Order: sequence, then C-alpha cells, then structure tokens
Amino acid sequence: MNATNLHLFVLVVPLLAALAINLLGRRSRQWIAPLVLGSLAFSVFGSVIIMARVVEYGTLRYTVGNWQPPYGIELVVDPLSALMMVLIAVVALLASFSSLKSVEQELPGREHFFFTLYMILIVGLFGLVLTGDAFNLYVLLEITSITTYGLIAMGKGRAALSSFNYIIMGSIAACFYLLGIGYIYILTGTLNMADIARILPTLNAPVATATAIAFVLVGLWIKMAFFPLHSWLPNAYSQAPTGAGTLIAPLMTKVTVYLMVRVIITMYTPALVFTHEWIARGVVWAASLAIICGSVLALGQKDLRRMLTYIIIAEVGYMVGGIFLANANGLTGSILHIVNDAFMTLCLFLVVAAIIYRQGSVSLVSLRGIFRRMPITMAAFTLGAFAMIGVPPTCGFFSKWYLILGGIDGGHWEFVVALIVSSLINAVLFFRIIELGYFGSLPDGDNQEHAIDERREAPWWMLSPLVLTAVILIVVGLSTGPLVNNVIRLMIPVGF
Amino acid sequence: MEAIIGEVVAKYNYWIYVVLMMIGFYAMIGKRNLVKKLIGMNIFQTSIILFFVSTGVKKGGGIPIVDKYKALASNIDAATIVNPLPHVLMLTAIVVGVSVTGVALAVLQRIYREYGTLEEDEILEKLQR
Amino acid sequence: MRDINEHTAGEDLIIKTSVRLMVPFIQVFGLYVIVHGHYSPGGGFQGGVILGASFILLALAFGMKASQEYMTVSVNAVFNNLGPAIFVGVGVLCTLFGGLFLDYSALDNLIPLGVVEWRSFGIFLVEVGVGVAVMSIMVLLYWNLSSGGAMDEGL
Amino acid sequence: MTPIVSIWPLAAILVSLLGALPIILSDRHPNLRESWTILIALVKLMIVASLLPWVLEGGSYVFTIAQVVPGVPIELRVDALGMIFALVASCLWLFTSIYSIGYMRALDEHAQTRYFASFAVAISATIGIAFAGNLLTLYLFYEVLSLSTYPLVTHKQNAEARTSGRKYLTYILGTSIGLVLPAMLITYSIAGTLDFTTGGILAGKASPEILALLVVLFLFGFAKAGLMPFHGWLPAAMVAPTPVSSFLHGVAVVKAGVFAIFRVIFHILGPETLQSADLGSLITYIASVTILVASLIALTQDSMKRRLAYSTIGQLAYMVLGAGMLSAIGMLGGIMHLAMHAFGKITLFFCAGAIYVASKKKNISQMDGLGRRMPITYLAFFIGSLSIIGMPPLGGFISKWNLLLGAVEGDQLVLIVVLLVSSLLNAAYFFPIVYRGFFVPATDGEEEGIKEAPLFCLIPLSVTALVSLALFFFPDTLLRLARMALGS
Repeated sequence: MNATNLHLFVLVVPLLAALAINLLGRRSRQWIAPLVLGSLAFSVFGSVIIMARVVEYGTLRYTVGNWQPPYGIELVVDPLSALMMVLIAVVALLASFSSLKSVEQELPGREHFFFTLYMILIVGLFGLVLTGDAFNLYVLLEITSITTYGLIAMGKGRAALSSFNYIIMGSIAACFYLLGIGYIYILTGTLNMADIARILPTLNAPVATATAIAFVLVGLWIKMAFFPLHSWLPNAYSQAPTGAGTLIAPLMTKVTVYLMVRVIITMYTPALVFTHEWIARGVVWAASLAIICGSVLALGQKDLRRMLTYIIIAEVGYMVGGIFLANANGLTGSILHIVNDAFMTLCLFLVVAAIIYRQGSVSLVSLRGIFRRMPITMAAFTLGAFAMIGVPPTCGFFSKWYLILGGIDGGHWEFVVALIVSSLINAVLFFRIIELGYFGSLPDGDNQEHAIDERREAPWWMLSPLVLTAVILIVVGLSTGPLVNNVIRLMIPVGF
Repeated sequence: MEAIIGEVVAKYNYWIYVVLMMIGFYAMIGKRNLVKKLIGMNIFQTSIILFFVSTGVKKGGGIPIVDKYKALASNIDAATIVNPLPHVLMLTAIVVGVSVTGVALAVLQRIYREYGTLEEDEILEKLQR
Repeated sequence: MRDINEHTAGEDLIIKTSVRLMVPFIQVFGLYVIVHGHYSPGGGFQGGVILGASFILLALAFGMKASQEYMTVSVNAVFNNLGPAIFVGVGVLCTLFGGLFLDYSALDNLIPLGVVEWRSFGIFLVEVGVGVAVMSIMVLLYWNLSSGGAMDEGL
Repeated sequence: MTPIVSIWPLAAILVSLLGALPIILSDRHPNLRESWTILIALVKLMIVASLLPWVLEGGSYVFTIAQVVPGVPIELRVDALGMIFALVASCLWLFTSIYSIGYMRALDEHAQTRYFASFAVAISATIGIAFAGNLLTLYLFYEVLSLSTYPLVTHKQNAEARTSGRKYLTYILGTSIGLVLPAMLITYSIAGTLDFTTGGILAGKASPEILALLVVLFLFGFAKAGLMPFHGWLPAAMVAPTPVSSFLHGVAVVKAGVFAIFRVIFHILGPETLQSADLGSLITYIASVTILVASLIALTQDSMKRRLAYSTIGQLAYMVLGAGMLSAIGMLGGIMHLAMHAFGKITLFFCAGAIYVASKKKNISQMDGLGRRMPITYLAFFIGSLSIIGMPPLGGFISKWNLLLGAVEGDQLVLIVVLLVSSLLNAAYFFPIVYRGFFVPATDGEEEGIKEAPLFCLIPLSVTALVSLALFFFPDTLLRLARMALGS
C-alpha cells in the first residue's frame, strides 16, 4: 500500500465495508460488527498517522486520478482537516460500539440497512473534510444528508415526518449552496477552493461576490441549524433511532461548522467575508440570540434527548459567533469547540443510548433515582454535563475561554453575556437532571427508608465507549495547549 | 424603462431561474400536501440546474464533442464550443436530486402508511390526538 | 388506487407486445451508451438509466414478479454493491500498483498494455461499474416505491 | 530563590483524589474503608508537612500539569500563603476523618462510602486551591470543590437537602460562572497572564473603573467567602451532617473563598494598585456591613448550627476586612485569622455535632444543663468560642489584635468601632450557650442517660481546642509564613 494514499484509504475502507455489510449482512448478522468496527478502527489508525504526518510535514495535497488542479479534483489535508478526520474517526468508532447494541434491540432484522447507511454517512463526512473542491463538497454534503434522512426515517413514531421536514429544509440548503457555487463559478471559472481564493480578490465585483457568499453561508446555516433556521433539528435528532443519534448529533452539525470555517478561510479570504463590519456584528448578534434561545428552549423540554437537541442549537451559536468575531481568539475558540462539542455531545448521547437501552425512555420523569440504577452511566453523564456547563478541567471550559476572550477582544459584549448566561442555564438544565437522578422519588419525613433500586447497568458494549468518552473529555481539556499551538494556530490566517 | 427591459431581456436566464425558484419555494412553504412540497422541491432544484446549464452557453457555440484527430492537428478555439463543465456538474446534481426524491418518496410512503394521509394539516391533527 | 392498477396494468395486449419488442433494443442501446461513454457522448449514468428503464418497463407491462424473473432480487442486491465495488476497486487497484487513486496509467504495471490504452480502458471499467450501479438502483428504487417496500406485487 | 520543580505538590492533591478509589472499592468493609481514610489523611498531612521547611526558608515548589492557554498553564506553586491554608486544611482533615467515623457510625448514616469518597475529592480540591499557581488553576479546583461538596451537602437526600443543595449550587456556581469567570477573562485580556505575582499583575495596566469592577466581581464572585448578599448558601448548607459542616463550612469551602480573595487582592490586583485607586475602603465597607449584620442575625438564631453558620459569615468578613485594609499589619491579621478561626470554629462545630450525637438536640433552647453531662465537650466549646471572640490566651486574640492594630494604624475609626462592637456581639451569641449548659438546670430530668459522645468524637474536638490554645503561645511558624506571604 502506497503511503501517500493513506488518507484516501481512511475513506475507502469504510466505503468497501458499507458495500460488504449490505451484501453479507443480509445473510448473517455476524458479519456486521466485525466489518463496522474493523474498518473504523482502521480509519482511526490511519487518520492518526496522517495527523502526525501533517503536523510534521505540513499540508498534503492529493489529486484524484493524477489530474492536476484546478481541473482535477483535489483532496487537501491541512492541519484542520487532519484534526477533523481524527475526530470523525474516533467519534464514529466510539459511537458504533453503542449503535451496534441499540440497533440490535430497536431495528431487529434491518441492521444491515442501518449500517450500510451509517458507514456511507461516515464516508461522506470523511469526504467533506478532505475535499478541496467546492462542487465536490456539494455532492458529499448531499451524500451525508441523504444517508442522514434515511437513518432518521428509520426511527419510531413521528420520525418519518421529521425526516421529511429535514429533507425539505436540507434540500433548500443544498440548493442555496449550489447557487452560491454557481455564482462563484461564473465569477472565477473554477471550482477548486485554492484557485477560487486566488482569483476572487483580484476581481472587482463586490456585489456578485457578496451574493455568492450570502447564498453559500445561508445554505450552510440551514444545514447546521443556526438559530432562526433551526426548526428541523430537534424533531429530526430526537426521533432518530438511538444508534443513529449517537453518530449524527455529535458529527453532522459540527462538520457543517467546519465547512463554514473552510469556506471562510480557504475558499474566500476572511478579508472578503468580513468586509462590512455590520454584517459580522449582525451575525454575532444572531449567534448570541441563538445561544440564549437554544438554552431557554432547552429549559422547556421534558425529555432528555430533546433537551440535548436544543443545546446543540445553542452550541452551534457558540461556534458561528466565534467565527464571526473575526479575531484569532474567536476563531481558535470555534475550532476548538468543534472538537470539544463533538465529544461532549457524543458523551451525552451515549448516555441517552445506554438509558434507552435499559429502560426505553429518557423522559425526565423516568430518570428519577437513575443514579442508583446506573451509577457508571450517570457518572459519565455528570462529567459530560460538567463539560457542557464549562467546568474546568473538562474540555468545554477551554473553548468557552477562548470564545469569551474573543468576545472581549472584539468588543462583542453581547456575545460574552450570552455565553455566560448559557453556561448558567446549562448548569440549571443538567443539575435538574442530576438532582432527579440523585434524589429519586422523595418520600416525606426525615429518616425515610432509602429504597435500593436494582442495579441495571447498560451492557459493556455501551458502557466502555461511554467511559472512554468521559475520560477523553478531560484528556482533551488538559491537552488544549498543544492542540491549539500545534494544530489550530496553523489555521489562523495571517493578519487575523 | 427601456433600460430595465433591456436588462431583463439580456439576462433572461436569470429571470427564468428566479421565477422557477420562487414557484418551487412557494410550493414548499405554502402547500400543505407533502407530495406537492416534494414537487416544489424538485422545481427548486431544476431551476438551479437550468441556471447552471445556462452559464455554459456561448453565442454561436457548438456542441463540445470534438473529433480527436482534428483536435490534435489544430488547436480548437474554445470560443466555438459551449462550456461542457456545467453540464457535467449538473449531471451529478441531477443524480443527487433523484436520490433525494427517491428517499423522500420512500419516507412519504411510510408517512402514508402511518397516518393514512399526506395532508400536513390532517397529520398534525392526528398527532394532536 | 392500487387495485385498479393491478387489474389494468399489464393486461393490454398492445402494451405487452410492444414492450416485449422494445426491451431488447433498449437494453442493447443502454449497453452501447455505457460502452462508448469514455470517448463519446454517453457513459455509465446515462446507459445505466436506460438499462434500468428497460426493467422498469417490464415491470410496468408484466407486473413486478415478471420483471423479477429477469433480474432476481438477490442478483439486484449483488449488482447494487458490485457497481460501486468495481468503481472503488479500480481506484484501489491503481493505488496498489503505485499510482494515485483512479490513476489508471498505474495499471500498466499490472498488465502492460501501454499507458495511454490503460487510461482509456480504466475509465471504461469505471463506467461499467457506474452503469451497473445505476441500473440496479433505478430498478430497486422502482420496486421499493411501487410496492411500498414490500417488493412483492407492485403497481 | 528559584523555585524547585517538584511533583510533591501534585502528589499531595492526588493522594486523596486517587484515594477515593480504594474507599469506593472497599464499600462492603467499613473498617477497611475507614482505615483507608485515616491512612490517606496521614499521608497527605505528611506530604504537606514535608514541603514546609523549604517554604519556611523562603523557597517554593512549582509543578506544571498541563499547558492549556498561552501564558496560563495549569500549574501548582507552593508558597507561604498557600502553605498556611494547606497546613490548616490537611491537619484538620485528619481530625475530621476521625470525628466522621465516630459521628457517622453513631448515627448509622446511609451511603457512608459515598460520603467518605466525596470528602476525599473535596479535600483534594482544597489542597489544589491552596497550591494553585495561577488564577485559572485556582478556579479549576474551586469549581471541583463546589461540585464535589454537592453530594455532601445533600447527603440526607430528603426534600430539605434538595432545597439546600439547589441553593448551594445556585449561589456557588452562579457566582463563579457569572462573576469570577468574566472577571478572570477581563484580567487575562488586560494582563496577558494570570500568574500569582507579588504586587499584582495589573499595576499600571487598568483604569480605576476597571479595577473597581474587578474588585466587586471577584469579591462577590468567590461566594464561598460568604460576603453579603451572597451568604445565603451557608446557613442552608447546614443541613449536611455535622462533620461536613464543620470541615467544609468551617474550614475548607469557606476558607477557600477567602483564600481566593486573598490571592486576588495580594497577587492579582495588588495592594499598591488598589491603594492608588483608593479601593481599599470599598472592600472594608463591604466586609464591615457583613460583619455587623451577620453577628446580629446570629444572635437571633436558635438552631446551634445556624448560629455557628452566621458566626462563620461574620468571621470570614473579618479576614476580608483585614485584606482590604491593604496595610501590612492588617493583611497579616487577615491571614492569621484564616488559620486561627479554622481551629476555633471547627472545635465549635465538633461540639455541636457531639451534642447532637449524644442528645439528638439541635436547638440551643433545649440545651439547658447539658454542660454538666458533657463537661469535656462544653469546655472545648468554651475554649473555641473564646478563640473566636478574640480573648487571650487563645489563638484568635493574635489575629484580632493585628486587625485592630491595622485599623488603628490606618486611622480608620469606623473599622475600630466595627471590630469592637462585633467582638461584643460575638460574646453575646456564644456565652449564653455555655451559660445554659452549665448554670441553667435541666428541665424534668429528661437528660437522664445522656453522656459524652463516643471517643472518636471526643478526642478530635479536645485536640482542636488544645491547638487553639497552643496557637496563642506558639504562633511563630504561622506568623512567619504570613509575613513571608506578604513579602516582608
């Protein structure tokens, strides 16, 4: 195997595994787990090697079929995309342990369909972070979206309806993106991102450039559920099969945020995006609103999973706002938060999966006394909650640190206030659940009998990735410094 | 006035795509029937495909199929053939559109089986109960 | 709606006969489009759609069961995966012989036919893969949607 | 002297953090579990004590755990100020552990394993606060302390505990996220560092308005110090078992708040900087109001623990007051009071717990004549209250004397009055308890059968009372550390 092709294999192996699962999985279920885990383990392994190589030697460029860019399709692995590859591979691997179990319970007999889509989704995500071509990005965005539609529609109850709403919204988003790309193509005659970045500033067409940016950004915002455009997300994510939620929730919105970073940094130059101060200011205001509204809406939910989906909306506000602060700290914070939020969301959704596996529901009422029934799961939940609140040394604190610092640097006090208020609301949200789980159903009186509920911990297949994720939360938090210095700093554009 | 008309006529491809897009958009937002929404979505996509294809047009351009030996013997003036790249891109976009439509139809079938109707109002009514 | 169709579809003699006559030609045309895709107008997508259409035509005229005699569900499943597998397989094969992904010239190291010839032949292989995939998926889409996922008697 | 890079500060923190594991694992064997607790407490005390000589010589230890933010690593640094707090905390943890065994077993409390494990984590965080090398590290351990004490405060797991737990977290987390975090970030964006530096890091960098804002944010943000109006959590948290109240709400948690304020005033904002911006009086006035109001409220409380809680609020404000004087002698008094009050107050809490264990009585009005049944406990209580009031020959006198000197030196008549009046108030709310215990006869002989609490309770409270006494005669080490902490 040629070493230069390694990052392509990170993508190809899960794809082949998807085909094999579709073909062999329908004969016998036994093929599924080894294929899923084996290929993803390979991806983790490969992406870590690539990460090391990129950090050491700098950006890798790869032309598919040896057609030179700007004509050929180019894959670019710069530090940021290498980081995202590792993130996707690790999250996917951890999530798939849990998914294998919960899909076995929820969708018996349809596992091979589920995991074919699941693997193709992962391949699409890998593709998204690798590609250096604007149109390719559209195609891969749609591949991930289509597989997500399918995965969500496999859920129970209203899932199909939610999926349909998602399809409509997602398609509008993709069309907007495509339209923006169309304008860029008319302007520059190229679709290669680096080429676009080279040509765009030399053109003197501010209106057309701005239109193109607006279309592209609005498209991406719908896909990532940025606040006023978020309505599709809570239903879709909370009604998806549990196994799908553990993969989709941590990765989809985060990768879309990555795409926005990519579009702003690599395809446009920041100078072109942030030409008008009032636009950036407006977006930061919108992000602040997103944070507050997402958090407040989460307060009103009676189901843990729905609550988490609203928190995702708030977190998207964090990241978008951080980017549009248009300074180095804000951008660092956003990129860091992509990583951190993926792991935090993964942790919490794994907890949801474990609880649903055991008791079928995560409505707040059903969580009474859960600490006694599932102590390890809830310990991990507590850590995840601390990360969401932003308690050091969990990773959530450090990205929030950079984001607030960026807000102070940029004079965006509304963003700072929004971040702090949302931390406080998160504290309320999560301690409400911790309290429910810890106190259980309260009898009156002082010295009541403490009924010992039977301990019914989730199986090890679900528990071990969960515990690992909880540990990762702290490890990532403590390695923030190296992460920022060796990876993220390299991505901050000059003069930012 | 004439200037405006001139502008409209000169960029008629834009106007067509904008009009189509608005029709699709209206169907997606305004119609209560889920299949109509889906059709609206298809119109929406089609408008963008048409827009893209129209960008490849050149005045007096021929089809971009070139005889190999002729091309090798003498350089071909790119101005005489239309730009094939948008067409190729749109081929992919069409495939994407077909896939989305396929998934959407499958989802609609599930919805129909579950609620016995594809009218959004009626579905929501059933969900209320 | 379904009941009416079950009674009328495929009952008409003219339709049945014309479909029976047309299908071989359609399929040959589809193959032609696939095979010539790499150096003239055509290609895997278009040819695949035409091939798939021929099977859909069969299903429309003779019912789904009849079309499944020509291409069984399991064969379709194999085709579904075979198509992409050919595509990716060719790409991977290129990397295994020292080139980049889908860099067909590298296949010259496997069977020496000449670099230029391999460029042409490699893309042909890929087009075949695409054609197979598109054909089988078109058919599968039709089967599934027309029967509500049951894959039995459709429209 | 250049600091020594050493892993021992980290070891001091980790020993109880990792020690929580064997405690949890020996869930089924209470004796083994308690042996672990005592062992860990001893080891921790020894590690902290082993760091003392070098610190006394003016040296310091540093250890960097992780690089997180440019210019602000997660770093431990053992200096004189931290050493005082760490010594007091680790020393008293040992006593509290012994006392806990007696108390928890005598009352047959549930979930003792969780109790001891959370306690171990909390003490780790406390030592972490003491040894923090910069504000970020301090904040980190501060938050860990808040969260690890939550299960302790809500130990009873009944409705009252839930309400108190809510109140506790609302005050503590709300202020630390809502006030300290922005203040810290503003400081960082101005100074570019958060290291604790003698003389502060903001000298000449911040305008008086910003400084005033920071003072207010930090002062109220570290709500564990209980400055009014952010004191409400402390009486509420008294629902916890008495060892928790005594250690956490007499020593670790509340002192962590005061300690954090000390750090901020001495090493972040800088006394000189504050002096030049004339912000000392702001701090002292806030503290004075708290002292007087808390003492007055304490007078009205009938519940023993609540009275002690309000007394604590008042005494904490003394320490802040001392720091706010910004003069060497005043600040010295503040630091000394941190240590002296710890020994005094923990004695009082231990006594309250011992009375509860022996008689199941919580209210002062029911405690008539108990002194004759429990002479040792009441004697210790008397000593402890004398120390808090500030009478010679007890440790509390030294710190209060210094505070008073500071006020006189600064010609601050108001402060002198505050100090004297509040001492009177202290006496007024403590002496009746002792008086009732010894001189008011018990009603209806219902005290039959009440005798001293178990030995596990009795020994620690006698020892802490004796230490309070001893600190009057041998305060040299503490004074020296305190002087070094002030850089003189």
